[in-house]
Amino acid sequence: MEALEMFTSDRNADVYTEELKLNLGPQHPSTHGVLRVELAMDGEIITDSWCDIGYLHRCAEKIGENVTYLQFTPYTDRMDYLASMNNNLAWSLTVEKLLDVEAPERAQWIRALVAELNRIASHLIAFGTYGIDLGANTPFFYAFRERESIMQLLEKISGARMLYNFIRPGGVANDIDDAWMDEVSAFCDDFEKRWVEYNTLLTDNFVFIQRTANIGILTKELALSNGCTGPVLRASGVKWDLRRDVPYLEPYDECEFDIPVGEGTHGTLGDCWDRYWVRMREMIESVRIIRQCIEKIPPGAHMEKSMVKMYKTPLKPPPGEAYVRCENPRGELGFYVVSEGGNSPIRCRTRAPSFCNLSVLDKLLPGTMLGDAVATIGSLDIVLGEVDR
Amino acid sequence: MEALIGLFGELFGLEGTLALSAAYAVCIGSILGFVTVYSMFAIWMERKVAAHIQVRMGPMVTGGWHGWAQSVADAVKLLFKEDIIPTRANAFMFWIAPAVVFCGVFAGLIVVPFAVGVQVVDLHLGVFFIIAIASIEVIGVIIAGWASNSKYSLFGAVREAAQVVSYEIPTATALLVPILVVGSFRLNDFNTWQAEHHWLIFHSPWLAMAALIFFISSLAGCKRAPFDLPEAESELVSGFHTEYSGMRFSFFFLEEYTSMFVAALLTATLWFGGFNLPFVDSSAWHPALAMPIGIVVLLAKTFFFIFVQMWLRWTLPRLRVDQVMSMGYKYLVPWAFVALIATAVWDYYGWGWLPL
Amino acid sequence: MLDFMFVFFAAIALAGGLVMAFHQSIVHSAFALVAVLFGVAGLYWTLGADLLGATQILLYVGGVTILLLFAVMLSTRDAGRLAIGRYILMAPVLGLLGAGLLRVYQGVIAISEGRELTLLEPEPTSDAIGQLFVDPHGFLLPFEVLSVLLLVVLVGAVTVARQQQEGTPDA
Amino acid sequence: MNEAGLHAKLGAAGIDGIGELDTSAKDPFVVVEADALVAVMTFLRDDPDCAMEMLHLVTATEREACIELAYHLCSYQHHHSFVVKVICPRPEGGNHDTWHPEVPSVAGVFDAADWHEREQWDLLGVVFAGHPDPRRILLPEEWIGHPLRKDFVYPSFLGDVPLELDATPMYERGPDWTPPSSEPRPAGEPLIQPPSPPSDRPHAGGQAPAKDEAPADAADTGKEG
Repeated sequence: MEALEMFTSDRNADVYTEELKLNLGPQHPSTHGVLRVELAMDGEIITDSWCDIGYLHRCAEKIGENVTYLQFTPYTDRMDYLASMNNNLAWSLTVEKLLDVEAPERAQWIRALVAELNRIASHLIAFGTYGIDLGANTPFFYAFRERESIMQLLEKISGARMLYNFIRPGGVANDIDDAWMDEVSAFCDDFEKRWVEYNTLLTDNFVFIQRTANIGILTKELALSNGCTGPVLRASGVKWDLRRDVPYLEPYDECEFDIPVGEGTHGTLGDCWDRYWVRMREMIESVRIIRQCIEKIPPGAHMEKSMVKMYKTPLKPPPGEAYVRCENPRGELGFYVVSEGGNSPIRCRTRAPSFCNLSVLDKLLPGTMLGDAVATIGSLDIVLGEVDR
Repeated sequence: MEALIGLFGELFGLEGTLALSAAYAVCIGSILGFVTVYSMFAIWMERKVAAHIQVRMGPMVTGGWHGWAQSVADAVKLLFKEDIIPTRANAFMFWIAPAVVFCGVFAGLIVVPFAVGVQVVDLHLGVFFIIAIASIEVIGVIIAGWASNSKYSLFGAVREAAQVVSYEIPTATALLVPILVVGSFRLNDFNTWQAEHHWLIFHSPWLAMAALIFFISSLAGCKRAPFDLPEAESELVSGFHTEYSGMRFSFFFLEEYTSMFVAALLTATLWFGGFNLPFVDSSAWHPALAMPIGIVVLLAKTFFFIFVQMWLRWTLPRLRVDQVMSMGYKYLVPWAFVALIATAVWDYYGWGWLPL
Repeated sequence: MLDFMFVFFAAIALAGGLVMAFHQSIVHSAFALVAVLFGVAGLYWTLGADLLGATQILLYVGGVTILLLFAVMLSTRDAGRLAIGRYILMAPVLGLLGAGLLRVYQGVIAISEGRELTLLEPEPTSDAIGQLFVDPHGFLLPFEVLSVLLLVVLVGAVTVARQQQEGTPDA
Repeated sequence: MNEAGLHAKLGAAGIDGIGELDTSAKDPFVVVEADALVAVMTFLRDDPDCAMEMLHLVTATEREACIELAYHLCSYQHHHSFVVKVICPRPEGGNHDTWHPEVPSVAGVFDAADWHEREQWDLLGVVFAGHPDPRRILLPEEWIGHPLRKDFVYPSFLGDVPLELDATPMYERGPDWTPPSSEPRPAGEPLIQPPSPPSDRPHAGGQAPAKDEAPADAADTGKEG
């Protein structure tokens, strides 16, 4: 904000630069979808900004009140379409909590495995598109190469490339076999080498650091007050990860992994570079979890028997409500479901991580430049399908 | 040029003004043809370079061998596309801007010596002329941005104006360094000097520095990444040519690739020996042999630098607008002046550097 | 050839000058100024003063007018319109100036009476000009003074823009 | 600290209007009076033993007798979470168009509440008194009605454009298809017509529709479905 006062021209002066209202989006290459940000510009400097969302509103919560619990699972795929597995997982856990059932042990390990795979895929997109936002087009293609392998792996077990509908209330749709797990470990070996390549290409690039360090600084207080979660919160120095602090799956309790937090490597804690770097290191932590999952996965059923029976008629959870949150790639996804005993819930509320992370944008932008706005939006890593639902 | 006039005189009996006009027409036509063909090739090359840097293949289908006809197909498409003029745009200005932009760079090519005798005008002001005439391009970009009546275009135009005007200073100062050594503006003198002595890049460390400064600031002048602020597509959609379509849009493309060519060619001519081969003295060769070899050598050097420009573009992120400015004013300008003064001192005392 | 070039560039300069003087929009006027300067540079070229012509383009077309456009485009509301009425008061002064200029032209015409236009081979003038610049008894001081020009242009552009804003009621 | 401890702590804070802890629910919650909400939130945030740094979610749920607001809070320091609820009872005949339950906004306590409350106003028509920016967030400003209400009827026309629910599918439109006739919108009328007069429509309580008109469809989409 100091920069704002220093550089913007005095409105009462004789000669000043005209204030320019710039519509960034909804059709703009770097708003990651159909976000619209109205910017008041003084030359290149943003003096004020207003976020406008809702262009992708698909009434998911209303749909949730009109379909059965099981039928809503595919709709969760379409919220954060880059991390469908994690969305399925959160929804399944919510329904299981309503029904008071728990998935079998093997299903939990499979869930953790595919969720972590999908987390890597999602972070790869974040990494690639962030490069594009800053004008480096090449990392995007490298990221997509690795994401393609993940999509092929997940396609083998679920039959779908992006919207899986694989994790369901009571377990997972299909069991996995050893051959598939061998492929996953081969991918992990490959990915760790590629990860080093990404860092030489983008992370340690001087221009990249210049563009991202000390830009869009999100303080710890602001992040907490605005309900930011996930990498955005951790980059501000809060060591909080539901997987470690409130383990919602058994593997997260038993596996060893670190929680990367922002360290302010290039100046300020909570800048764009920190958010980027937290994501990058999370990918490596996910690889660690995947390796341990493959090693420790127990035999057994992949679906709760009682649930299979229940699938024949629509699920009818007893009246009550459940709120479950899961650590998604973009933050904590929560489902708050209220049942009154019918076939479908009477309220199906989604706490979308991108929605909360985006709400901080209006506070980060004033005082930065137009190029920084793009860098900041990119570093929050939003998915508009989730923001608007 | 003189050769052409003589040729017309012999073949068609043209004399005086008529022969001069005819010769000019032929020269301009051939340069225009060269620019078009070169741009198509450069665009294809850019795609291939980008693709191979990005672990993919690029165009592979059109035309058969590695999609060589992709640019031709694109050009045909652009020709037949509707030429849209936005309703609220200033139609005349919108219409004239691509032409102004293209003229500036295009005019610079008439003083370029491609080989011994292959040159339209052997102007004694050669280098200065190229720099001067290229600055017209900025006016065209500003007109384009202003006439489009779009805020993104205006942003692009203002960025272009600020950037190119600022980077003209280090560009021109860096160019003065070899000019100081050779003592001439004439591009041909650089070729002969380097044929007689050595390549100027090896003359002294200051000349190498000047070459680096010139290359960096010429990137900014051509609006190439990492200085492609005026058309930064992730910030300004397409910058000053956001509202353009069809043939007019392609003029901006031609301009960009032609100015890349001019910048690379200046680097090759001023510092890297022009059309001279390394270690080979070609001055005694017969013109019929020296000319094609000279053209090939110069184009090879030029395309190497064009390749470097593309390489940088597909590797580096884009700088921010204030960083571009501070880079120009805080680093390039002072160091260009240092190189200039140091070269003057260096040459005054007649020091050598590499054993040449 | 020379006649053709002379007429061509003179026409550009004249047309640009007329547009510049009479167009309502100040941005158009600025663009027309570019045409004037370019036409004059062309005239220099046809008359053999190539360094002058190139400098004219580099400095005036590439530098000064861009600075001017910059200031005008950025700081005027809707790239505004000139209130011609305000300048009527200055008419006597302008008239006197015009008369003085006409007298100068008359003198120029008298000098060139009877001379014939010939195509001059561009002579390398850069050496001589360079010598004059660094010679302490030459033009070193005027040269340095002239370098304040860009600053003057910027101040002038800001002044024009400021008058515009005072002219608009809600500024 | 568990929920019981938090509730005890809250009870000792001396704020009026704090109800009992409902431990039968899966996530135990406490119901507070609307007037006490801001004080409760501030206390939960500032008390070092509670230290609820984050407001996770604001949810409005329309039930038969009330609209119920749930505030999900959690603490990173202490790894505990808590649910605070506010009940807005439905007045006699309260329904879609006439009833906008009002609760104080907590956007001054947690910035996160800003967008969540705007969304609840947008979709469920809950008024948050003192909200700094009480606009719709997802739907267009000129939208009429709050779509997550059980008795919401989807408008069939947006101006002159038939909306998809009633429109003929594209593949069934022949060459001489004309849009269904609609009255031209009188000047000054809002863009989107309100569903039907409020008195004609039942609320979501499952009572029999007062008249056999269009709202029957909408009522079906409620919790019976």
